[in-house]
Amino acid sequence: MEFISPELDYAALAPMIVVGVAAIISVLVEAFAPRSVRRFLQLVLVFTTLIGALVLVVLNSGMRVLTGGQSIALDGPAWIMQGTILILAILGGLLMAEGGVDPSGDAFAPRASALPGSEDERQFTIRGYLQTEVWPFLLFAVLGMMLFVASNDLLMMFIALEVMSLPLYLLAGMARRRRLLSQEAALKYFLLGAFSSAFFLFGAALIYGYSGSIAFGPISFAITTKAGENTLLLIGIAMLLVGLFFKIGAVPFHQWTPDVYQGAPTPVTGMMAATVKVAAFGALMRLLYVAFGGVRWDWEILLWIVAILSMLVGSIIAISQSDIKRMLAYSSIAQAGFILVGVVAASPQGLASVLFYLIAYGFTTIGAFAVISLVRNASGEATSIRDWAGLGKKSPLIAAIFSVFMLSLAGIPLTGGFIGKWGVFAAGVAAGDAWLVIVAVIASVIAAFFYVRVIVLMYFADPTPDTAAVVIPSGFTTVSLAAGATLTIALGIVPQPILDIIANAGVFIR
Amino acid sequence: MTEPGIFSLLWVLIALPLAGAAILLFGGRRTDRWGPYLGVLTVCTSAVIGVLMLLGLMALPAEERSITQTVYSWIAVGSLQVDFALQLDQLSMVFVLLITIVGALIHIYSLGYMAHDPDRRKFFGYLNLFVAAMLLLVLANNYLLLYVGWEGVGLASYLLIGFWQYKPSAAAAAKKAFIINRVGDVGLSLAIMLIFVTFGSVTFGEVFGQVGEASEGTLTAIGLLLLLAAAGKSAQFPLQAWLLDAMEGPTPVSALIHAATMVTAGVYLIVRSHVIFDAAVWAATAVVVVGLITIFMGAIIGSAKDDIKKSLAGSTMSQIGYMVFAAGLGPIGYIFAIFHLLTHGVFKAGLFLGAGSVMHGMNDDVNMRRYGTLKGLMVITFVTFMAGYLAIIGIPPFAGFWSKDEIIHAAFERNALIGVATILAAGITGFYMTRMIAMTFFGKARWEEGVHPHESPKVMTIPLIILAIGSTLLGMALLFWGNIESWLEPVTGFASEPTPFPTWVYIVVTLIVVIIGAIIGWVMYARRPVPIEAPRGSWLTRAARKDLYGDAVNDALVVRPSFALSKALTIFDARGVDGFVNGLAGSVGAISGRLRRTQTGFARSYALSMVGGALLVALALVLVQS
Amino acid sequence: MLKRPSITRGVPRAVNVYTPILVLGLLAFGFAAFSVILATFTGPKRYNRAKVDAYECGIEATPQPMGGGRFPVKYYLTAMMFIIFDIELVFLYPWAVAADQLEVFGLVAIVLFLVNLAVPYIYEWRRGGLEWD
Amino acid sequence: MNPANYVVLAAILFSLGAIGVLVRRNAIIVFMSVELMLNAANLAFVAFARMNGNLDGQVVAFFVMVVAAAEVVVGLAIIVTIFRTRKSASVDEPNLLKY
Repeated sequence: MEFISPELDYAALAPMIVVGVAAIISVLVEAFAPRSVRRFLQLVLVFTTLIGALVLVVLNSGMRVLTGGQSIALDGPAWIMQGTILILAILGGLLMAEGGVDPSGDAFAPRASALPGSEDERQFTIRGYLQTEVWPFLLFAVLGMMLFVASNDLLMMFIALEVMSLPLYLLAGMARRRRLLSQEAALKYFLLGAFSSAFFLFGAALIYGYSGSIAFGPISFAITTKAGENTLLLIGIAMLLVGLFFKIGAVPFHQWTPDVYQGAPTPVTGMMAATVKVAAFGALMRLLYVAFGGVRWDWEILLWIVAILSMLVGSIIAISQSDIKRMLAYSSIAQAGFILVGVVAASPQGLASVLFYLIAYGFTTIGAFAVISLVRNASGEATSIRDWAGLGKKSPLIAAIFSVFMLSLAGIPLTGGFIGKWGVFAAGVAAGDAWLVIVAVIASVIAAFFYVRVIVLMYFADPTPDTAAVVIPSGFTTVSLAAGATLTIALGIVPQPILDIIANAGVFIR
Repeated sequence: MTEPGIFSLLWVLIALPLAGAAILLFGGRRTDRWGPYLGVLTVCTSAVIGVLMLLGLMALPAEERSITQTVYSWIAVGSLQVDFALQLDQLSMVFVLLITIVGALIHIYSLGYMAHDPDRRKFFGYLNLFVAAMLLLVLANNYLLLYVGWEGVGLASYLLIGFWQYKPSAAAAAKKAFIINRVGDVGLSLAIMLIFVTFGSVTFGEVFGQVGEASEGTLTAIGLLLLLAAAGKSAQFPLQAWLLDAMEGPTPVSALIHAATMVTAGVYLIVRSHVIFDAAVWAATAVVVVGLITIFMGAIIGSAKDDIKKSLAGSTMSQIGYMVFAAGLGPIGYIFAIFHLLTHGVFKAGLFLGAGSVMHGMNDDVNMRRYGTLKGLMVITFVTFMAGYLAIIGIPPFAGFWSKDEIIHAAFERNALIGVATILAAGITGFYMTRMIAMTFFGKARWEEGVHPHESPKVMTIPLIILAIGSTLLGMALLFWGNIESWLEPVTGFASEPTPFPTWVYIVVTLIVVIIGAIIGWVMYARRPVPIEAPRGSWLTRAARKDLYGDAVNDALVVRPSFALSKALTIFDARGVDGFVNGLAGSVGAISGRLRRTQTGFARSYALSMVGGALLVALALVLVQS
Repeated sequence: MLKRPSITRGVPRAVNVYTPILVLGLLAFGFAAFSVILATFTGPKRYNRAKVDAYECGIEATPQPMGGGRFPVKYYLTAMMFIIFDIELVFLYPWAVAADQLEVFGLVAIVLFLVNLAVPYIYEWRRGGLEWD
Repeated sequence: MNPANYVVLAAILFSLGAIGVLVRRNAIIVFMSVELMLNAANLAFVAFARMNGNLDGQVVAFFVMVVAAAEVVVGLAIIVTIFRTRKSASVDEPNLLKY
């Protein structure tokens, strides 16, 4: 048996290589740099890296290559999603870098290892320690996501999944305030996440058993050529989908979402909510279209069910939420359902509309969480919706911006969300899923209730004594908030440039 | 199809008020001083451009009177190709004129009416926003863009209804309007989806071009959904509940949005989609029924309310009922629906502004039982109000006579029974409008002490005068000089059917009925003294005072069952929205309250549901395998 | 190169050999749900610390100083390091097997791998993870 | 013997792992069960590699081992933190986030 060393297209891999190397360097920074300069060095390193990688992605965006022995596919959609992930990661990173909002430092615990409320923690807080390990985590997570959307075989996809998830598990547990909630979120996220990836892996094993290969190309070939018996294949697909549905937070694999969103530090929640959705949907679509396009009729009905469940359960439960972060979590479940409508379409138009939806959703979400991180009271962030009453009078600008995000999520015209919704719905209709679309429209109306309820509360209710106050942030949050708001509106009024870029990207290569 | 000369300014028509709104709303305090005047200026300019375009359009031969201007390609993803394109044809033209001219007058009037309000800058910003959105609605050349305007006018109207937020009733009314309208909007979005499914396009031209290929079932469904949308915006049965509460807003708003323009958007939608309704008989019939029911509901409510604005609101419902009804009659009615819409827009705006002027003089008291014998003290208001009065009850030669008479005639062309019904409704109109002027301008003074009625300033009375002139002449002008029938025919088509009697018979009969109604009203409210405390009145009166139990019915049907559960929705929001809104939201909220308990917080139970889901997924795949 | 045996040898086409897996999954789920539910209804609710210990032998795996003082994480650190540095080296075997065939590429790859492996080690060392006390 | 049996064994191990996650209360045991599931997948990979007569499966197995190790480290870190905070490793005790 002889081995051939894989050929690697270094130019195409450059963005990921950059991020990976930077991640390792930032670990070394943690090791060698004295505490005083760590934060500064890390910030410089992280943002130069992300921007550099983004530039490389843009330069590469013409390439359509399969590299690493077919295990990595860098095609139009991959570039778009990598670019989106990088931009969203930059905005999310800005939120994580915000140090001016919490009187005692940034959003993360001074020492994640110190016992909450213990003497140690008090000391660390007083000395103003910062947990700068969050930056290597961010970089590794981003690397995982970039790999996730580009991975073209099951092994690569599994590795990417883990590289993406492990840092996020840890980040979720590092909140400076409400440590108990934060740690609980981390534990739940980790246990359930590991559980789901076990399913993914076993599914991969079954697929390998069926097709004799882990690469998508051969798998789809096997599906088209092999006659008869394919139970093994279907069970395998099912278990792979469990892993991915978990990541996109689709019903019935959604239950971690509210708890983690609420418990994790708000900047992390924002970053995670935006980027992981992009990455997971990218992987899901590549898997379904490239590897399992041959059995489309089998998984389509399944996606129907999951999409409908997600839309309805998400929108309905969100109505009775009293914590804004939980509400947005359920909203993200519902949004996952809406996006699935576009995925079911399984057409180039569907792919394009999903990509647009993901972009619009990402910016809106980051912006929304940026606002949440600013609305505070004595005990930290005022996440109870009650405390937002009359915010429109106390700080009209922030309230207005938040309203824009809510309207976009609700799909009201002239926001990115509206175009996105119409895109996926139209794709679904074009693919002949009219009934699914009708359910989606109804669900989106239910959803409008709770989005608008926040607006109504902010504007048509009078401030109460315990109405939260808006903290004036430093440049970091301001930039990412402004970017989020501007893009949300711009995508609603002049979406065409983005739509053109997506259209030129074409479809997944095989 | 090109856009020669003046028509290249089509987008400016919308851009001007939009820019005004932007400057006023984001400009902050520094625009307080000159802001309102800017608001007035933008709308007046739009009005001028509108008039120029009318001249330009008249210069063109009839078949070329449809100009499309593609501003830019808005959405183009796969089979969904939508341009941000404006279309000016005879139908849009008349709406543009109505919106800009009436809008301009009401802006001017507001300068006086809102003179003392601290937030007048914001008020004018909202008004400009509304005008922009409404223009977009009527100028859009596809359903999706129309939907944008549709939501826009909605938004503006909620903001303006709730403008005086410190009044809980205002905030509640705004919420109620919003949520009831959402129901209508579902109808519209579903309709657009269905249209897109059926025709693969949402552009008016392309859709209407291929209506023939669609099955009647589909068209009926689309028609009914469009009707639902129209009912929501135009306060037609069964979604009428919000309009009366909407009177919480400042009076100029009631005049502009809730009488002249926005509430007629439903009529526009139906007439614009007439090709669909022509092909779907049942949908058209439904339109007629809804219109007829609303005509009477509105009239009866209008007869019982003592609040002058709510009484006018009732009459608005009733008059829009006439338009919807006419639109349902098909080609014999479309033109007259629009005709009545125009005249009504003018004289009802006049009446509302007149009412506002009266309130202005009476320290914002709205209770007609506290008015009386104002005719001597507010001469201009009185005279202009009389013009509107004669117009709405349809006395020749005033505007309302021509348009309403045409609708009644059209009704007889279709079916004598509904014809008689419309005549009766006209009689009731005569009754409640007479009651209104009798209680307001005649009889004895029943004022609160300390009230010193006085005429309003010029800036308010001049618009009244202009509108009064309109209420007097517009009907004849449109009919004889502007011959609206041949003007609109290319867009809406026109047909006429023979009726058993010559036209003059209907006219005379209608007049007799109206005058009888008016006399009854006069005898009851001008001759006899009007008690300050409202008498118990007949069961009908009592019912009508409660908006004919519009809310109560919803309450009994939906709210009560899910009342306890609807708490779940209104946890933090004590001022829940009344009517079926609570019911609707409540029942969803109920399910929500149950569902959220599934989120137990135990990681292991989450895992269990994941395994369950996994097996579900596996089974689904294996069992349905093809 | 062993020849590929047919998966479905000697099994009639009618029954599918992988249905057992699915059935087994169903059984597992059923059993889990059943036992959890049964336990909630019937089982005696006498929880004590021992019950929830890692090893239900009554002896605490990790002694707890009262009042949440410092806590000996060393064991865990050591354990984790062992796991990482022990298991990562598994990659050396396949490389060793094929080293001669994947000439330079293989060498570079494995060196890079070892460098990557060294990084966390350095981190651990600099942050005092290696000092026993 | 027929390698298909190994697949069945893998399935059994996987199911056992799943049951473990569902019924055990101690975070560390739950976590061990997850690892069991991963290793079941490994076994399946190797068995299939044998059936398919190519090496992919075995390669995957190597990677999975390593990933599992990384997961162990992260997981232990989280569990230890929780354990120190709450003086208990029960997965049912952290139950503040719900509904």
